[in-house]
Amino acid sequence: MTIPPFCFELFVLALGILLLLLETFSEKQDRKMFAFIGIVGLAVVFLLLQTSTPGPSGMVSYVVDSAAIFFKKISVLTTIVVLIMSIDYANAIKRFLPGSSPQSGLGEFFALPVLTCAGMMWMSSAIDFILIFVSLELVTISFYILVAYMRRNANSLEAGVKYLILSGLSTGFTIYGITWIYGVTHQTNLARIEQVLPGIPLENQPGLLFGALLVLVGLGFKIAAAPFQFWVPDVYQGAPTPITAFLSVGSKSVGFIVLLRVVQAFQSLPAVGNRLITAIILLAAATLLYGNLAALPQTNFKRLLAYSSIGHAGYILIAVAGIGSRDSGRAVVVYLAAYLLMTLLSFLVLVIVTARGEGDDIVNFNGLAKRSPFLAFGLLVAMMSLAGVPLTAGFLGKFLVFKVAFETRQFFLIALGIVTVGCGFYFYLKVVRAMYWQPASASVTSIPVSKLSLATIAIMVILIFVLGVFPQIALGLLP
Amino acid sequence: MSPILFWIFVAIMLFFAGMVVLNRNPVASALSLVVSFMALAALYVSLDAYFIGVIQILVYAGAVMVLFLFIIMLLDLKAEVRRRMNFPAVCGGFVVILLFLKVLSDVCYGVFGGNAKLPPISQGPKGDAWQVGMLIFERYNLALQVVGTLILVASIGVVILSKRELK
Amino acid sequence: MNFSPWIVLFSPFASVIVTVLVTQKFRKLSSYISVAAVAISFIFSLAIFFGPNGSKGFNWVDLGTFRIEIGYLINDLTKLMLLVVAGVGFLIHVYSIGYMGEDRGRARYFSGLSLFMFSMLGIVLANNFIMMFIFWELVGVSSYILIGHWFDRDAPPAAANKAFLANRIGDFGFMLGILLVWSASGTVTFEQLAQRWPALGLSPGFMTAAALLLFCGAVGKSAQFPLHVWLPDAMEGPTPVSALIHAATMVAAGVFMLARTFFLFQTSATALTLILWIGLITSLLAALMATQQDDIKRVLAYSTLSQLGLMVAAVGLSNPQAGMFHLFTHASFKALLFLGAGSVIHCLHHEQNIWQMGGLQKKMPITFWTFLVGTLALVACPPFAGFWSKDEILASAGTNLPAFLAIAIVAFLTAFYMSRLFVVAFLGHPRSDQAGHAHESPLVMTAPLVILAIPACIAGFPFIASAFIKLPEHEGSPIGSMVISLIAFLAGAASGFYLYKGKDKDEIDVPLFEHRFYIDEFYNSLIKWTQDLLANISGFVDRWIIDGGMVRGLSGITWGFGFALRFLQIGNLQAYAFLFGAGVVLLLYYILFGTK
Amino acid sequence: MNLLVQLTYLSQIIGALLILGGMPARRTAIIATLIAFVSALIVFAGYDRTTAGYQFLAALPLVPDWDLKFSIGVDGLSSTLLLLTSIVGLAAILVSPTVEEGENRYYACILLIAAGAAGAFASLDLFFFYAFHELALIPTFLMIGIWGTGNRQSAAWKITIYLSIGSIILLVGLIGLYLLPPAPQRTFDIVKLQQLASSGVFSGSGSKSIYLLLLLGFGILVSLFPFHTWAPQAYASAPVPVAMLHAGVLKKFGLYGLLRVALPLMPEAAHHWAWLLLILVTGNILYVGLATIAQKQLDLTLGYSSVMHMGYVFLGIATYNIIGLNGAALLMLAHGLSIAALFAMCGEVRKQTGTLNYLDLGGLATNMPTLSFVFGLATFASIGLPGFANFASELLVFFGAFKTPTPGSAFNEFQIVGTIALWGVVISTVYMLRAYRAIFMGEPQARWQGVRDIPAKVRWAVVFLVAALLVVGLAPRIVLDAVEPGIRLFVK
Amino acid sequence: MVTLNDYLMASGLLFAIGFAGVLLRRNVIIIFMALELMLNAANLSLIGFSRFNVQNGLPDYNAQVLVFFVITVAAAEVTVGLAIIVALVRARQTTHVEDISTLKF
Repeated sequence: MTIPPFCFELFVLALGILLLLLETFSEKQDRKMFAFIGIVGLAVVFLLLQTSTPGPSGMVSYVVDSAAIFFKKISVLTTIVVLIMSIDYANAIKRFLPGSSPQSGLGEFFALPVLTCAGMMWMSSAIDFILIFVSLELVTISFYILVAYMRRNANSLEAGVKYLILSGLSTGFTIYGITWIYGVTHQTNLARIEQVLPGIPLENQPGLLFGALLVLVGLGFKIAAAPFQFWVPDVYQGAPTPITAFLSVGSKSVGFIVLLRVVQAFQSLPAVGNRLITAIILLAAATLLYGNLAALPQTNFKRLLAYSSIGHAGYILIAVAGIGSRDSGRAVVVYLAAYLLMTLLSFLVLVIVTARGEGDDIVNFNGLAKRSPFLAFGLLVAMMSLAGVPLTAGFLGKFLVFKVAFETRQFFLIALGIVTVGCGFYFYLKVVRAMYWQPASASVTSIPVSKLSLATIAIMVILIFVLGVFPQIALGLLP
Repeated sequence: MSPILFWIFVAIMLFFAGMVVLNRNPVASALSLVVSFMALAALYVSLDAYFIGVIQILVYAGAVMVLFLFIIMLLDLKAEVRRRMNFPAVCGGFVVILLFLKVLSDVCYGVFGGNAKLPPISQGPKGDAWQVGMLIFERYNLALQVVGTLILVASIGVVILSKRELK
Repeated sequence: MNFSPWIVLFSPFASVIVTVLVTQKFRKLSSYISVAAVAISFIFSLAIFFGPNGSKGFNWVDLGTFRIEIGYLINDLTKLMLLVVAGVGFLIHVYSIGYMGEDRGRARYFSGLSLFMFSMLGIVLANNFIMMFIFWELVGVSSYILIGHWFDRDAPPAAANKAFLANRIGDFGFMLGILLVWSASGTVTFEQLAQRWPALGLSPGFMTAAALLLFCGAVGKSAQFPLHVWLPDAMEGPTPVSALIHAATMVAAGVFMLARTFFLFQTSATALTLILWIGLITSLLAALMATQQDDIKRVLAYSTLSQLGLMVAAVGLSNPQAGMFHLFTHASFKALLFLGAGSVIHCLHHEQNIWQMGGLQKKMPITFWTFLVGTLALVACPPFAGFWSKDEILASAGTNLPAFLAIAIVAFLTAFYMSRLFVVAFLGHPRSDQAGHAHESPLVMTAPLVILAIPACIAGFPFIASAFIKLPEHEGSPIGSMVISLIAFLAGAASGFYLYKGKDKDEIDVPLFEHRFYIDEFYNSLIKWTQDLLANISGFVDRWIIDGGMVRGLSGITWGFGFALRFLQIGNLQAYAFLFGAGVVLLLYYILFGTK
Repeated sequence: MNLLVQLTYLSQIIGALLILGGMPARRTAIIATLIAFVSALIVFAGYDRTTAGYQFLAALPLVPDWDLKFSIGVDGLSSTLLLLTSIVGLAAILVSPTVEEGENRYYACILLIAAGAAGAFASLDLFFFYAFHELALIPTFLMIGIWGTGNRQSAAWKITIYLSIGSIILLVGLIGLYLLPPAPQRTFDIVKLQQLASSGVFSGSGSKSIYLLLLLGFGILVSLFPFHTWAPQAYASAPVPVAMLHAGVLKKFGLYGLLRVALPLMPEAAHHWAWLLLILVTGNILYVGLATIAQKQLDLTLGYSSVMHMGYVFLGIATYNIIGLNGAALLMLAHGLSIAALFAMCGEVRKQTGTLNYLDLGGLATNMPTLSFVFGLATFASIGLPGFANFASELLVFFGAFKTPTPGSAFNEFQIVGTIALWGVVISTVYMLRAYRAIFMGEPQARWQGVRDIPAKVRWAVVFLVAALLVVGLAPRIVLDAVEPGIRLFVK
Repeated sequence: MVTLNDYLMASGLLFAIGFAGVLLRRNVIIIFMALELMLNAANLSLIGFSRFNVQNGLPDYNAQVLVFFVITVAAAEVTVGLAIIVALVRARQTTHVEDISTLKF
């Protein structure tokens, strides 16, 4: 028996509503139970997703191809890890929410990511600009709420406002771009657009390109591509850490799947498609440079991860720009899979280390190797993978990206990539230095880690190495 | 609709849009916004999009603007105290906007031969509300569900963010 | 199958291994093992001397087209040299038992001596250039080890370094020469080279270059001008070492090499002329410097330089046999002189200044008489060995008047400074307490003196020498050169006696000679202004320009860019919106209007 | 049989994991490296020298699409280098001092560094060949940073960033190499690539720039002038075992890569860029040599000297003939052993006296007879004296440089650089002998009275290294006969 | 006669005015209003395109569906946005953008 493909979103949606109902109707329950329910439910969805195969969906605006399935898996996995982090982060949430009971607002904090996850899953399958727009907005509005969630925390609110305004701006550009694409092609469906594009007369092509570029701007905002990335460091720093992770992985991933679909559709008209790729190359170059260079003097770990997230968007954009190569989609997918593992791992460790109200500066990681060797090792692996040390998943991603770039002769981007990888080693190893070289300050003691987080860290570390050593597993993600 | 009416409504829309930006009093801005959106609704109607025009007035002029006004009142926002303008920023902003307009007008007047005529339409047996509704509930049913979720999320969010004391 | 050359070669090597690895703790045992090893070498050298000629080897490196052989080449030259090296070596080993008897590092000393014997015999036996070079270098190492034997003082290590470096500089040329010869002929084996070289049809310039570069090796090893500076300093080593390495054998290796590969030099007249004059200049300078030295070993060292210059000059005169003949005789009487000096030093508790000696005639009769024999041989008093060999060189100068004159002057100077040495150090009255309380050395030291005195006396007679070396026939009468030689000897000896008889201090003061023509000072400043300057410049460039400017600079610039980028991130929402808009506009402009 | 090659790196990786898991660190490390050494020795001895080519093969296909395999095997060259790795690895473990804190991490890091080198030498697949080498990067960073001396932080940064940039350039070059043949023939398999080379797919227009990338990438890893400044400082500051492994073994990876990948596949490109390599070699030998003379501390002197000696290997590679390449291969082994021994003893001197400054030291030989003796031997080896492997290999390099197509012709560029390299021998004599004299010779100083001779564990390690140098130096055919057939395959 | 381009230009000007509001005004609420202007500008274009793309004698209602969704979404966004702004004012007593820049660099 196969489950109809669109049911997965509905399962997740139902799960989210279930959590909300539980929140409403149970008074005494420990809210952390809800998180466990969410995790288990999502895990079930993830397992069910394993059975789904590409095939017709029966809807024009919704496809079920292998990329869609992959990105759904990414969304679900990310959400699971975010929920795990949220459990560890619950104390901080409580501290910054006004409530009659210590549990106030926690249920929603666990339920909203699940609903967001549904939005991401819809986005993964959407090939109609209408569906793309609404699911994108579902994700965006959820993030408005989540980012500003700790409303007694000025930083969280500030981040929320910044995200709100800038995201609204980008939404404006996106919808304006969609308008123009529709105006020229008379279609909102990417599959149809791909069909009609070759017949677009020359005089209308600037309009088409204008629209495509504005859509690119909007998506560039989502994936944190320079010069539309300015919100990233501030919002990442201000948001609750699990949400930062969610933004950094989930929001970015689905941004990329939409970008890939749009760019792919436009390839049927080379006059426009190639110029669109030129634009992506420019964005990739700017993003690589900005993300990696601005990270160099960073001293706050969360901001560092924000810049790193920008930098990685640059690498993935290189792969997107190489859409002419057979491995382009694969490179994006593999890179994102690796990125998911290593970024979530970093954030998970960050949440655990800072759970008791310590700051999230790199200095706070001093001597972590002595306080908690396991956490330090986990973060070490994450940093190695982020920096791109071979035999880790991160290296495989970079390897594919460089391969794609070489195949499509993007030598300029390769040269930039070399420089930025060098920079990357510097700032990732700054964290390693803090953990291993520096002595811990006298006041701090060892850090308690819950069994669930421990297991999650262990699994992610193993997965990072497994993907790195057996590339076929990663490549099999997108056959 | 005659071109004269079109231009009048365009002028009203743009003028009050400008007022939104230029007024220093938030209340005046909000009211200007309402006027601008009403002119916009008239333009929708001029394009035979009656349903959307009605929605525009209902949602924007009726709901959103009330919300804006309500919040402005709630927060007791005074007219902005004139602060020293940051001239480089303002100039930069103008340059960016003018350049954007330049691109936009180049694109606008470049496409469709520059003078696409309004094609005649036949009045169908069902109104456009019916047409739009059919599309929404059949073809874009999924999108509608997504929007439903969105509204659910938004309402939870509003509660979380603004309730004085959570239960 | 003839095993004797291998036994000759490897018995000292076995001694090195055993003494280093096993018996380092047992000093006596080590010395006996070492002596036994060299005795074996000597015995088998005798066997070879009376045996047939031949050549044999195995491939040390085999790369198909390129092979390096380790093998021996036995001919008359080898036989003579083997006898000299093993014979003198054996005697000095025996002598060392006495001389180094009390030394803490005795085991190390004998290991070094054995290593030296191994390497020196390797040079002698080598049948190709590379093998010769290998042992050539090893000789340098053992010399380094032995000069620096007393490493816990300041001067010996410095002298050892100097010696090694000077040799390395010579070896640089030597190796380059070998490479040139090989690149031209494709072989390094002496026998093959001797056949191929003249037939290669190389340009004269190339042949001269190759010959001169090879000669560089000899310049270094035989301490010829301008690399002669290390030899006098090398006297910081134990005296038997000076006798063996820095008088009799190692320094003669250069001459031996020239003789061995004379076919390469024959083809270039220019090279020969240059070699002749290098030899003569060395000889003259060294003789002049020797006249003003007060250290008994230094006088002998300069005389060694001077004699080596004569040998090299003999090669330059196309008469390598004469050079070898002088080498042969010189080995015996110079070893004798050094050992005699060593005996004196030993008895005077390491006093080396001749002005602190005197009146040793009675107290050390054996040393006195054998030293006299050595001196007479060196100053070419007929009929001692040196007379014949020096005369042979003088004779081969023949019609080359400048060379002839120079050799004659050297002969005169030799007689002068040796008589000065002898008069001051041995005759007269004791000038210090040590000299007053001196007594004869033990038998183990005097016996080698006596044995060495025998060849110093008789080895020169033509009928004896001809058993060892075949000298070319000269045109014309030998009487002329003999007379000149005799006159030079008499004049020199007489002036020496006259000037220094009964003196308590040196009344002749020639600073130029005493300071060795300031060549060391010149070299020191040369090194300071070339090598050290370049080194400091390189060090500076590396630290501040390549590392500081390029590496740190680039990384600093990168970091600076990163730091500057932070100022875009000023936290103001509106600034972000502006930058966002600017980005959009730039992108639109460039893509819409800038690309096709 | 195939397990043997796997053991050379696996035993160390497993050892590292066990140590991290809590096994007694030093004992486990010694056992792991001993297993690696024995298996490397058996592989080296068991390699059939009568036939050229790769033996002890084993492969695990990973990505059939790209023809990417986890492929292991050795030929003469790699079995030699495996042996070097295991010898130096064992010695490095032996000389490791007692670590107060984090002993497990210390030993695990050393083992990982050694395993990375061994794995790189044993890999016959470009991907893993590259990946294994990088495995050593992070442990090096950690070790220098935590247990280093002197200016350790800056040194650790510099080596790590420099090498990571070098590696990424190399990675790009390798990817380019992979993409050079037409799509159906693409493979990461080094053996197949070498077979492909004869069909001329690597001689296209792109090959020259790809060779340059490889040269640059490998060059940075080997501290090719002017990309050398990371080396001296890093070696000076690194803990002894890291300096030994890095200078002795890991650095050889770049040279090995040139010999294994760049030269056999792209001989035309190698010829085309020979002039550039020669210029840089001159920099390595002459310029760095002179800079070495200017150093005032033993650790820096050794660090610079190791950079300088790389010039000789590069010269051998640049000559591109049998003699020079064999010389380069042998010199890799010889230099690895000698520099490892020197660093081990340098560390001992520092531990005993707390300084390596020439002006402070002097007369140590009186109290450290064994150390100064073995140090002397290693010094002699380092300046290329006969009897040690360095001599034989440098000799071959010189002969390689002077091998000319037309005998007796004027000096060509190889011979000019060869001459400079020959003068480099004099330069190295200058600084090494000066260092030796300044530290060990001269009047014994009162403040070094308490200095004790080399402890047994270090003694065994350095004697082991020096003995290996002597054995190979006396009978270089042990190595050359194994290496030569493989080189002959691609040098016509 | 009114052409499509006139509608497009009108919409473009509205968009630009909205954009200007975002760039020039410092009050977050006004900025937020300006964002609404931008969205509505897009809507105007969409309706214009829809009307000028007549098929079977009918405008293209797909675009109107999109406009419908945009309006809905915008409304939701406004509610959430205003909630955040209210929370911000409660926490910081300001709606001025220059006062909310503690997160930087």
